[in-house]
Amino acid sequence: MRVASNRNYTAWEGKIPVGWRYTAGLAGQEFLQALKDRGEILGSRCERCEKVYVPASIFCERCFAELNKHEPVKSEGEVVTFAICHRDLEGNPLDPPRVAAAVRLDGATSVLVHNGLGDPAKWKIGARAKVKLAANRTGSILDIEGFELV
Amino acid sequence: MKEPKLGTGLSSRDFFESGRFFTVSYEVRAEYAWDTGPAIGRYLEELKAGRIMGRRCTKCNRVFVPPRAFCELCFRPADDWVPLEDTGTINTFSRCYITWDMQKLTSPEIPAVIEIDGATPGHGIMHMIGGVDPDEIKVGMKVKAVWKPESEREGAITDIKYWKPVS
Amino acid sequence: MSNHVAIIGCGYTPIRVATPEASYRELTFEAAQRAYADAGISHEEVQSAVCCEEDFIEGISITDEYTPDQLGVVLRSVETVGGDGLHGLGIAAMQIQTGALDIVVVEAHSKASNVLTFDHITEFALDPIWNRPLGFHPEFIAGMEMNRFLHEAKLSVEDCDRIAAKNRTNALSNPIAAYPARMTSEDIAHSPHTCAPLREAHEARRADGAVVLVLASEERAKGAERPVWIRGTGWANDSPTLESRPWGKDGATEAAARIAYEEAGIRDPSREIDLFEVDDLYAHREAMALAALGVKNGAAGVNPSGGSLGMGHTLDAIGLYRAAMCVDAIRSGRSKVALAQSWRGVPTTSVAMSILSVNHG
Amino acid sequence: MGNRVAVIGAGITKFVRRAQETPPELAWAAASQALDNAGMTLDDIDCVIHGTAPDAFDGVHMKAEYLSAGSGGWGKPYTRTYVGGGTGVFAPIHSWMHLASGKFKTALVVCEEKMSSCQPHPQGAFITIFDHTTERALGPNLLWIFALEQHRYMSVHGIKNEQIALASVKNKHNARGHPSAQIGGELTVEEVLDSEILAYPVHRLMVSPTSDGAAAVVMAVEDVAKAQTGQPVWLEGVGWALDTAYWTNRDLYYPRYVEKAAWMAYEMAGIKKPTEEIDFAEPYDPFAYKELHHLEGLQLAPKGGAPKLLADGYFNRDGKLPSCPSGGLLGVGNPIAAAGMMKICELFWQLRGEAGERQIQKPLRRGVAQAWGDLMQVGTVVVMGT
Repeated sequence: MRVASNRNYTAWEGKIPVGWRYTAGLAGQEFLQALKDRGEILGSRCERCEKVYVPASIFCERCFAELNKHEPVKSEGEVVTFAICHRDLEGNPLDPPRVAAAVRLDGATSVLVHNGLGDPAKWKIGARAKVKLAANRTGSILDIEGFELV
Repeated sequence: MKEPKLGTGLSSRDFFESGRFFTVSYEVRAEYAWDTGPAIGRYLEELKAGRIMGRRCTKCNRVFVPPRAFCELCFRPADDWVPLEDTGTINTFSRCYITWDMQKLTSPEIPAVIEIDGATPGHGIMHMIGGVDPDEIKVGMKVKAVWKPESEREGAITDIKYWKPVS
Repeated sequence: MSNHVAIIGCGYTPIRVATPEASYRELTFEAAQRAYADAGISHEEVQSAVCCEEDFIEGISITDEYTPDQLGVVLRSVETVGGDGLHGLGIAAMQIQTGALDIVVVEAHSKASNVLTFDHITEFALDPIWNRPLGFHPEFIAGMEMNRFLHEAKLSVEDCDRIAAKNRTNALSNPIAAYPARMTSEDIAHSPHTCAPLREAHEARRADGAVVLVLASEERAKGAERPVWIRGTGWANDSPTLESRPWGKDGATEAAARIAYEEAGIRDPSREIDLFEVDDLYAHREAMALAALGVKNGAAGVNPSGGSLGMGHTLDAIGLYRAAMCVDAIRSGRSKVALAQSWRGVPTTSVAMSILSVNHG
Repeated sequence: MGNRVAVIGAGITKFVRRAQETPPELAWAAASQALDNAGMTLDDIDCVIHGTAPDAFDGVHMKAEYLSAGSGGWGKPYTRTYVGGGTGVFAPIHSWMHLASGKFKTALVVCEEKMSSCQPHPQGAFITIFDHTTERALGPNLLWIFALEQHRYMSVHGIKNEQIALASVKNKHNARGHPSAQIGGELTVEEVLDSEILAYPVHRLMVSPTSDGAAAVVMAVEDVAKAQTGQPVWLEGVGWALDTAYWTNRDLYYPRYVEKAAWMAYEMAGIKKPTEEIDFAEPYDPFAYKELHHLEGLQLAPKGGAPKLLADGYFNRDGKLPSCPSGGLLGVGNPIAAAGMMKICELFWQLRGEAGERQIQKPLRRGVAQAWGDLMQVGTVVVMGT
């Protein structure tokens, strides 16, 4: 079977036309409620593994223990890593760039990933940063505006 | 067995209206341009011209539709193009009262598998039956393609509007 | 019962930026034809197939539907794995080791060129509650990982520039590579930042291609002309969440390597393995993988094929391309024991590997 | 043939229309219960297998990666396998490869599906199972292919819809004893036939519901299994087959792929006369006719003969060959992969005498579970025995 020239190449266009509505889950519901109502960041401690998961979780992913003690961790912690994003999701340049940051809040063993606020050039691994809450809170991870360097 | 663990049911109201349960809504942009390849590329092009084309494998002597570049049973390139008729036989059909996104329909859509004349018996395509009282349709009926006007065809399976029973 | 498994047939298409002349069906058919001819078998002798693909890459839900025809395995045992081709290779080897099957093929392909909104689909792999609402380009994960890894490993961005330049240059001698170029680390350092410290030239670019490998039991491999033996396979995941993964190391590769090394009886990989075709979807990943594999600096060949930076990122087929490069090297006498390793890309922590050899040890 | 492999623990969530839990939470619920049931912890597990069907339901690309935390995949060999609706019965087969090969000794096998996330309706995801270039433009839905297949089955054999409706009646009745069940109940054939026609000949009450849920088992090789429990349930045979994707080129009246998979499993199990050597069955029943269609493919009824046997009570829980004693997908619910795994769990509970009010009263030595999927092309079969 011959394709005589590249003019005969064809493609058929289409998409996957569905959307989704996700629940926050059992632990996520509690986490978002505490964030919305009290501006607290809930973590879940696994005594056996000495881990504190943030956001809260109903189970320990290491040992599978059920976690039912969700308690606030501190709103301040250490910058574990970050990246300075020069492009948006469409691939368009971002000016100024946005910082994505992973901060281990004091009392937690996992990190929380969010916007790194302020001058991107000031962000350093090991720096201290704290949660800045959003003015209007609705029960979403965006109830946090991001992290500010301390 | 023990009692099931979790599986907390939410009512439609809980989920959509109450505002008590936090949710995130999302749509993905999942867009594609699938290369048709030589077989389906020509199939679509010929539909635009008002013809249904099959392919023949000279080893097993099947004429198949939709056409393919290779025979999946003999696992060798298929040999030649075969013009098929735009008539066929209803192998099976349904009267469907809902759309793909579960909207109700008052007059049903009639999807069917239509064995195409000129192809090896049993070789058909999925398409629609129309131009007939839905209750009159029977398995085994002969049908003929009703094409869109040439100016409206775009090289797609929908260049055939539907298949209409012929007496 | 012998538990040895060999690769007796290897078929792949050249990797290209795009393949507009063929659908995924014809592309895979070509790789299968080559593999079966190489193995000296007919398609009817294949008892089982393992395919590696994902719905939202193919643009099809339950995309395993469309796997059997182009492999010539209609009405036979076929399964699909949402994994890299090297996960599939491990599964196929186990199928033979059960004693129930003698000839099993593993297949993976990429029609990345057909996906118009790739970054959106990658974002769709993130946690919908915690991560997606932030709206970052998903490559921020690679940037954060690179930053932490360089910090912990006391490496510099220039080290990554050198890796990228090496692999692009290595690809010049690989006729199937899609992105060969004579490049220096200065060239790499001039490319624009995407998610700093990550630069565009640190990232493997996507490409199309298909690979089929034919695996056989020791009994069936006896008649094969140039069998390559699977000495060990391993695969593992670290935490999938951005929150609890280790950002500075490749824990999944460490876990997978423990399994593969034990099976292959490897104690000192730097000495016992002479070819490494490893993950380099981002330049820093090559250094990260080697560290996790316990390979010392200055060990033998690392990505002489050009890796995914030079060959192109063929999505879940990249692992099988790496394995195929190892098979070619072993058959041509350039390697005695080779390791192929793959990571499934952002945002996963999913890794698989295989150790291949001229003999079964 | 390879190492002997057994199921030694099972766990399950409730099946519900909309779960509050996230997919990883559902997976964890079933998986942790299976581990408890096996008397094991995650540390005892060598490898993890996840089975889940299309990503479009849960709404996460590469969803098994996302699900790995709730499935116990951290730091372990973890793979996700899928063969459409056949996945739930295939996952233990995939696990069997890990164990029978000698590579691993223990496996945690988790199946999860959360369909309610998909909007406006999970059925919308099904348009994208059809060929993107030659079929999707027609606006197909999943009901079409079921209706086309059921109609072909009926027209070739001269089967009446009331014969098929009886499968719904039986399974919804059986499900009343299942604590996970979403829609068990007492119905009559008339009520099934009076329910709305969705796609002739398919009525609403012949269709399993959309569901959220998870189910899991722990599997182990012989020495571990025997050390862990006095009642291991052995995988005696496994089989799987996939037919051509060109489904309009096949005769839909008979599932030859199920027959192929069944004989592969039966030969491994040393079964020559299935109706005599198998005590009960859990065939896949997402639609009422499918149970009958599959019983024929499983060689447990002659071609076209399953409806009569059903009417005779042969497949009732107290019949000669009980079929879907769990209540099946029609009664318990259909979170795709988890529903198939629910059937594996049912074999496990029935063969251990732990099925409670669903327990089949005659002595049981061996059962078969089967699932089906894709474009009417997958057969997956597992034979389990004491």
